[in-house]
Amino acid sequence: GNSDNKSDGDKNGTTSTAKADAGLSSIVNASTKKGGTVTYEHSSGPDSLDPGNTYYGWVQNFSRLYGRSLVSFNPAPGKKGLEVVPDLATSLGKASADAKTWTYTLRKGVKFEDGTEVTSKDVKYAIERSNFAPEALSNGPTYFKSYLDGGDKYKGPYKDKSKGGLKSIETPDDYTITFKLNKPFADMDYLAAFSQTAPVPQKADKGAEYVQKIISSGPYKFSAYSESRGATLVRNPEWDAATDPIRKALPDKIELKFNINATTVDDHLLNDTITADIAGTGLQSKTQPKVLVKAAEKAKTDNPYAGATQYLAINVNVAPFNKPDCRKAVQYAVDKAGMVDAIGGAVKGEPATTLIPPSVAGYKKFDLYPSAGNKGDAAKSKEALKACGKPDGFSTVLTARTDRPDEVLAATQLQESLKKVGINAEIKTFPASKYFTDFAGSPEWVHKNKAGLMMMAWGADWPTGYGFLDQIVNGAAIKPSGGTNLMELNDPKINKALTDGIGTIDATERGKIWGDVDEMVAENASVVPLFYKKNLLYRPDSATNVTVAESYLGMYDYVLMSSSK
Amino acid sequence: MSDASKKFLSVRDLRIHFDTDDGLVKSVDGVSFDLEAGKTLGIVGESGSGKSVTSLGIMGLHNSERARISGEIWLDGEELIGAGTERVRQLRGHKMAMIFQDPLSALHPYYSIGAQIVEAYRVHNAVDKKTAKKRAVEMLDRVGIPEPARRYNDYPHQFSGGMRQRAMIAMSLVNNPELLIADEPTTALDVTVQAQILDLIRDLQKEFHSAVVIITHDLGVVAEIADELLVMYAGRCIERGTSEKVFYQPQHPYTWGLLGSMPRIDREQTERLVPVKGTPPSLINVPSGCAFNPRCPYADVPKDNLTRTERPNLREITDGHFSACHMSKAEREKIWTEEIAPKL
Amino acid sequence: MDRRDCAEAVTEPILKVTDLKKHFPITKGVLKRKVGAVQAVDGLSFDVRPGETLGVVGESGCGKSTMGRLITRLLEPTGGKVEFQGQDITHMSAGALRPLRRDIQMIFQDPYGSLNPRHTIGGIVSTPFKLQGIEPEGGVKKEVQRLLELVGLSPEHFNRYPHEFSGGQRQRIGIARALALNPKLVVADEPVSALDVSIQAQVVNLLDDLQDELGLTYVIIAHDLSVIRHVSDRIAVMYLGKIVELADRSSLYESPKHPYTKALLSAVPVPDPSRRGGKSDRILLKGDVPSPISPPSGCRFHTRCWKATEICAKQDPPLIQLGQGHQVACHHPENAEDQQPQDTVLLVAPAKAAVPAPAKAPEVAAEVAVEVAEPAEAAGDSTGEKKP
Amino acid sequence: MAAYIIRRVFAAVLLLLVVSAVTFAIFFLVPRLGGQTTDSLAAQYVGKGADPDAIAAIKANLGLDQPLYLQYWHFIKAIVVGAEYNFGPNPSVCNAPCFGYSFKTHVEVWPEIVQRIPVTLSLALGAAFLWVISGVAIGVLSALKRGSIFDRVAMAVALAGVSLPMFFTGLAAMALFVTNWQIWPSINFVPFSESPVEWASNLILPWCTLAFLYSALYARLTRAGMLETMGEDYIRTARAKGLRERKVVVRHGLRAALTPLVTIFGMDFGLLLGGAVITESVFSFQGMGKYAITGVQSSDLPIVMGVTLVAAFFIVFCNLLVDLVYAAIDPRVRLS
Amino acid sequence: MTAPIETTGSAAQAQPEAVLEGAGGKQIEGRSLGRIAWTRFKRDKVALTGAVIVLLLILVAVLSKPIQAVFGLDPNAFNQDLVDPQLLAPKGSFGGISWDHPLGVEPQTGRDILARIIEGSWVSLVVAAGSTMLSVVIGVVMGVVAGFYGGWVDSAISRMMDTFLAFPLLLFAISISASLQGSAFGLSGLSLRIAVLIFVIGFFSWPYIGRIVRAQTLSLREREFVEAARSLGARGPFILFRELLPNLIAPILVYATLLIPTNILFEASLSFLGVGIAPPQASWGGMLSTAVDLYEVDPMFMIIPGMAIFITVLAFNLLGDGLRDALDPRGK
Ligand SMILES: Nc1ncnc2c1ncn2[C@@H]1O[C@H](COP(=O)(O)OP(=O)(O)OP(=O)(O)O)[C@@H](O)[C@H]1O
Ligand SMILES: Nc1ncnc2c1ncn2[C@@H]1O[C@H](COP(=O)(O)OP(=O)(O)OP(=O)(O)O)[C@@H](O)[C@H]1O
Ligand SMILES: [Mg+2]
Ligand SMILES: [Mg+2]
Repeated sequence: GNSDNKSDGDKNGTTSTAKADAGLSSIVNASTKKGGTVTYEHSSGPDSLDPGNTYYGWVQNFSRLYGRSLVSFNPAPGKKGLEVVPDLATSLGKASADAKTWTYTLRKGVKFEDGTEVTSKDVKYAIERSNFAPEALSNGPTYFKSYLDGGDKYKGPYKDKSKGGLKSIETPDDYTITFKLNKPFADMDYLAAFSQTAPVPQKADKGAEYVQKIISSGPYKFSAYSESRGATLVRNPEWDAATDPIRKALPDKIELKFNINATTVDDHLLNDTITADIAGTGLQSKTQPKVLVKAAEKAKTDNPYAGATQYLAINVNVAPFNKPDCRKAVQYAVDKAGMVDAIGGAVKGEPATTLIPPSVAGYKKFDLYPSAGNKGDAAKSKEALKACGKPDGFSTVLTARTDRPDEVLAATQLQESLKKVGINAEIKTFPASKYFTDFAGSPEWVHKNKAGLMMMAWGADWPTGYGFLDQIVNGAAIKPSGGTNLMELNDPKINKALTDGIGTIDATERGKIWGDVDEMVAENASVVPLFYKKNLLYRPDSATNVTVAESYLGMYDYVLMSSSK
Repeated sequence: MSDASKKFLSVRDLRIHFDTDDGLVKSVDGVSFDLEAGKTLGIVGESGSGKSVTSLGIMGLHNSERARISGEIWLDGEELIGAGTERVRQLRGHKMAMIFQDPLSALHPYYSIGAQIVEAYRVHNAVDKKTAKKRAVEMLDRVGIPEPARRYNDYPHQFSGGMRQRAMIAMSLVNNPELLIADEPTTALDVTVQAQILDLIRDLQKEFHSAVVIITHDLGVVAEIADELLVMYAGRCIERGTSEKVFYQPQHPYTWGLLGSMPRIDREQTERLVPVKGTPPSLINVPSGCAFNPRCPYADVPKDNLTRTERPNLREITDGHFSACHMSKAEREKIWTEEIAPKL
Repeated sequence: MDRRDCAEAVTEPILKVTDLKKHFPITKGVLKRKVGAVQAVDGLSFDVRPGETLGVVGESGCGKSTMGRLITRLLEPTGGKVEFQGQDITHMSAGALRPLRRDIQMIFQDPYGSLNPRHTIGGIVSTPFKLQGIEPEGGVKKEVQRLLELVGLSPEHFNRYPHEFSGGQRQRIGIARALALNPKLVVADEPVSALDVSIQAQVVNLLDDLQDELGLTYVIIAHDLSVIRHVSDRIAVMYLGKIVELADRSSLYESPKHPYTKALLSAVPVPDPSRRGGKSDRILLKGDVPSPISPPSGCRFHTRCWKATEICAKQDPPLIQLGQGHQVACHHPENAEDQQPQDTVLLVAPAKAAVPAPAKAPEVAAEVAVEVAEPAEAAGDSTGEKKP
Repeated sequence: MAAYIIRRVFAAVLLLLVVSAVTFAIFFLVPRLGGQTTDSLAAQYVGKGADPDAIAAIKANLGLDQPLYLQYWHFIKAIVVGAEYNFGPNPSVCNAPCFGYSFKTHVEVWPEIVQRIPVTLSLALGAAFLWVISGVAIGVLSALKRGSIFDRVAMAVALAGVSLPMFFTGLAAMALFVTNWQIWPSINFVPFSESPVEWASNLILPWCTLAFLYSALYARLTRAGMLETMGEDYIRTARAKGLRERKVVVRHGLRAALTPLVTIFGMDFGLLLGGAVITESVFSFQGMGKYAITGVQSSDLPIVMGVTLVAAFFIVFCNLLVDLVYAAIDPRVRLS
Repeated sequence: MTAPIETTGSAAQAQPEAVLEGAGGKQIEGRSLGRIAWTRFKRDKVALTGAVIVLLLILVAVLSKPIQAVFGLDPNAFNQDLVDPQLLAPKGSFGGISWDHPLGVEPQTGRDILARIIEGSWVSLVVAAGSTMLSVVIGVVMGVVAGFYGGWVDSAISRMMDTFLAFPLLLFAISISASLQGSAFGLSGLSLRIAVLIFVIGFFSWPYIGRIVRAQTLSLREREFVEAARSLGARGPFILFRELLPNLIAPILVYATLLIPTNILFEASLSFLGVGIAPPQASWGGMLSTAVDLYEVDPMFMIIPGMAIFITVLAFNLLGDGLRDALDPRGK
């Protein structure tokens, strides 16, 4: 299939002839018809709909309807969706040679819903509040804070009332904004694509309560909002299509409902009463068979990568995993195919051989510890065990997150595979909310409890190898508490490669580096990639312009999505 | 049984048995007596001898599923055991009424005294509440409750023991019943209050000319109030007659025992009491023959040892004085005058 | 004839009670504010001589049991003094009392409640030895079996449980327990009132025999005046926490001096049908005993007394000796000279007394009258005193 | 009577204070005794990108570094006069009664609870109606026909009823009626004000599920109570008066047998008002119980505390009500 | 004047019939109330059935590990070959019931349900028994102390019970077990979960038994045998342990037996709500909670743990009801 939306014509409401997975590479049910209501449901709710206070992928995706960031992911099918395109800015960022200074120029004539024009100050303010005011807005990522020069000193707009605010963001005029970084950083455009750069007028900001009355800069604005029930978005008359190359804004209205029973959401999807499950994580296990057994239903599914990899982190400082051979024994012992079955089959995931999933820029295919059908190789594993001096196996601890049933299942399955080669892993589960702060992410705890093996899943904050790897394999990510480098992998070679890579402005070259880093990690054998997560998405007949946004963890693109209803 | 139907109250061979897990309890096993209007019958006997069961049987208050009742009860020419439950219900509280031993538990704790009397009145009289209330207050006044109009609204727990029994009496007499059964009406009361209540019952009986059955284990009380006396032992009547006869010429060893057990207030008594030995029999395994024979000091007196094998029938000794004992009249006379009477 | 006539003057009392008081506080609310007191026992003085039986009678709630529990020190007196064999035990600590417990024993009213249903008879009767740490000659079991035999039970019952016994037998078990330690004083609180007449007589005889055999001293509490007459040498009549009369048996029953005693005695039904119908000399007291929370002023009986005069409402008559071995607390005693002859204004007009006067609620029973039946009138026409 | 009411109300308020203190202690003291630091408590309110600054800021903002008694004091004060939190350019206000302020979602807990009360109330009221009617009726009939086939069957079913986990009954009901037979296509709460018919039809299944357990319980209780009262002396008195059996049963027996049930009912109903946690979870009703579960799942302590306290309030309130009702129906209580 | 000897003799001679079934000189053991209760209980077939099931359950729970070892059951072994990877449903009818897997296998993972039920049984029983024990211990101590000492002690304890009863128990249990996750008090993992559940369930349900024991103690305290012991010089502890406690055992036993099923349900509810026993440890409530997502795929998966809970609770209830009837002092 191809990208442009003219290919399938505009047969609204008619049953599509699209096949399964059509949404992965094309826009399904493409339509240009204006009007209709798009209805989304969610089984719980967001962390926040405030673009400056969210870490949720679907909010990032969805917030583009009411907040225009400097640049944005291209609302297009397939690999094109991974591209960053200008949004509020007229072009992608202009970097200085050292990749430490980045400048964006804003479009003229972009207006907030109240009619005032968006200026670079609003963008600057939005970044300041979202990154530097944790006392109020603590949900979002803080990349700006770590990369901007002097970011660690600035106290945020609520505390620091000095004029000019953060020095390292300069707004020489209303349409120019310049970021001064503390180190070379070539992925700046991805940061600028965060919803955090969507402008917020300072006078309308109420801190944490801004979410109650978000000032839209996009094609839709809030007409109703309730934390528990959801939100209604209607057209923002101040939005001018002429200033916006990426949004079509077809529907008249967008309904978002929270706290709907997960099975009910699925029922609604299958009954075609809603347009999409906005969480974008796919159908419930019990709905899955209903859809998969009927060819007609199956044709309405898309099964994209979720942009995340489930892996097993082997702590290199916990004996006997300080010996690479012991780690290799685990590498060979794991039955990845079985594990995928255990968590619900091929639609839930695909055996992984690399850390970087295929949907992320920089993915390089390789397999250093191959086995037939990805079912593990007990013989090689035993060999490795012998090599590391533990021919009879050993005991260790395997941690997982209590409230992630799939992870616990995977851990249980893993425990069984390890048992076959003589490695006894005792499973300990902990609540996700404390997993990194108190347990797996705290080296002290890990060493004390001899937690050699830790279940871990990682999705990139932005879909590049750096965005994926930096937080989990860089030695800098080892922290006394809350660390995400669970292996305690602190290989100078890897660290250097990451630093060098991110300073490389050429994207292709940069991408290649990430693949190499991935391979270096694999050589170290401290990470066992288990499976690439996948979502089983369902597109009801009424959903039009459906395509999977690889950039947003494999959910549908909500900027494009419209409805025939 | 035209004979029985002529009497005001006539009980003929009443048997009330209960089926229990442990066996058949023969609580009442062939009791007969007559009572004329205006007269008082006293029933005495040990605990468990079947006094209450008899009285409840007359009132038709046994659960028909669990009690096996046979015999005849004639009340004013009407047979009750064969009569339908609805008919008996109509008579209950209207023609025959009952007073119970413990007035606190016999009165409903959640309804005021007045309301309970009114209810009793209105079951049998189609009158409006006001009339019924007037009647209730009148009755409360009649039984000697001070300030009846005010106490009308009080609840049982606000009354003292004596008052409660008065209220109970008021309730049972509200329909002018012709038969009043009082099951140990004074056992829970102090002597001084007992005297008041007995006095009251006596007065009311005179006033309404009703027949009264009074059940007690206090011989003093029956002596005081009863015209006729019935002594029960192990569910059977062992002696019956006028009070005078039974007190002055008792004919059954058990009656002797009762009299001998009783310390008397009216006499200085330095001799030992003459108790009945042993304990009352179980009603499931009633001793064969005369039920009293294991405890009877004279069980061996009759030569043929009938007490062990054959159950003595109630025999008329003198006019209207019956006794169920195998001993001959002469033997009894001898023992009574020589051995028992002097010790009393 | 009298078993104790010689003992009287010689020995000093085994138990001496002086002005004994027990007030139970009435509390209210969370903070347990004291809002009043039940004056259950309010100033008792008497002694008990060795070998005699003191009977205590009175209406329900007059404080008999409380008195019993005070002299056995199951309760701590509010005031007054209890001396046992010359030793002041009024406020003696539980520890100090323990050895004395051997000498004072109790028999209880409820044969069903006074034996622990979970212990065997042997266990129950041997408890005293266990508690007092005594090892009788020949061992506890032997001794217990001897005791069982003593009270007329078979020693084979040693391993049986109370629920297998009848009321009378249980009472015997209770008595065996009380006798285990060879007590000097036995306090029996209504020992026979829960029993049938025939069984009652067995137990009364048993108590009698044991006293003879073991030389026990009894304080027997009962409300049955007939039983009391049968068992006691001296009798104390209580009314609302006070002793109103204390006298030798014959003296009390033959010539009661307190109006209350008189009324009480006359109220007891006599098992003699010849008296039926005639109300003879019966004195009917009106109403119930007033509440011990707010007892009437002066003489506590004045609210029900037909002889009450003004002084009775004001002044509490002391318990004074009137005649040999006869103490009475009354301003206007019967069968003796009037203590307050000058005070003649009756609180209740005799005319009014004849007709049932509308009385107040018993709780307040203030000026409740007494009804004196006129013997003459009652002779033939028992309804005569009612409406003409 | 007035004094009695005042006394009871006073006691109830006191009880609530104690309950709140204990609740507070359990939420804030126990985890700390269990070895948690204030940092890790605070970390729960910081999103995925928790950095030490953010944690420190949150900790200061929530007052987690203050001594516990002070925190408790602020908590109680907030209920009475409201509270302000510093979350941005201008303070966020939590209006009285402030039963907590969710630091995760930045909403006041109280209005959220108020929104959910109708759901829980609908559920509890209807179920209570059902179970009281059916439980009492079955219990009474069983007691009157003791030993009959009806009695045996009813009691067997009742025993099964109290032995079945409520979530299982609920799930089975869902599986059968909704999924299998499609009698209801789906179960969603519809406010009464929107459509009474829809409201009721959507609630039937949850009502029945909830009422099943309680009916069984109440049938057993009623039967036992009824058997006991029907053996009382005053029943014999009522019969001796010549009352018709039906009147004896209803006016005398039932009246006395049901009175103690009032206390139990008050307790059960109060508990339910605080959130029919399981039923709401099974049927995905956004009631108080589900709200609390949501709070638990997202580690949003203020929500959980708020719901717990409000639930405790309901219990105490219902008990108070029961005490008063009891005083009205049992003269012995009223007058002592 | 009759001699006392004679009285003794005559009284002994007139032994009541009821007592003398074993007469004839031989030493007769008395029938204790417990013995009587047991004879009564034996007659109650329904209760006996309950008792047998309970015993079996306890046996299975205690021996769960050996049973698993002997029969080669592994609650955590995956049998993906038995599960249709697309449908997630077990292959074969009735949830994949077969000789190897008599109760079928779990959908999606193919774990043996029988093994998981057996594995779950000990968790259920340990938590239920532990929490019952905890609440019985606290409840009995508190109840006895309140009832026996009375006064302000009683008021204080009674108020405390009121307070506890005013807690929304389930909410509380949920939030406490949610807030004590990971590790606390030096425990972690399964042992922590079990400890927390025992604590939460047991600690908040003691007032129920406390009230009963208090009321019983209050009424027992008024019984004359206590007075009798005191009049013999018995001290508090003697009265408490020798006189009162033996009489309290029956109601405590009955209540404890009836509390266990409640606690089993409670544990299952908590596991169902996701705050109880955490997977991979098998627990009945946890299995049901997984089944919620899969009951359309495989209804058996919901029915079996549901039935396991139901039968267990029912058996305990039957046993408790039977015990109550048998131990009822008013019993026929
Ligand atoms: N409903 C019943 N079922 C079985 N047995 C019963 C029933 N009612 C009474 N009995 C038995 O019948 C016997 C006689 O009882 P009843 O109440 O008539 O004795 P009583 O003479 O009134 O004794 P008391 O003086 O103690 O009142 C007792 O042994 C009692 O246990
Ligand atoms: N522990 C107590 N607390 C409060 N009041 C008490 C207590 N014990 C007894 N009383 C009260 O003291 C008064 C006397 O009681 P006591 O038991 O001594 O009377 P009694 O003469 O033995 O009566 P009865 O004949 O009914 O046994 C009664 O009013 C009673 O209510
Ligand atoms: Mg009787
Ligand atoms: Mg007494």
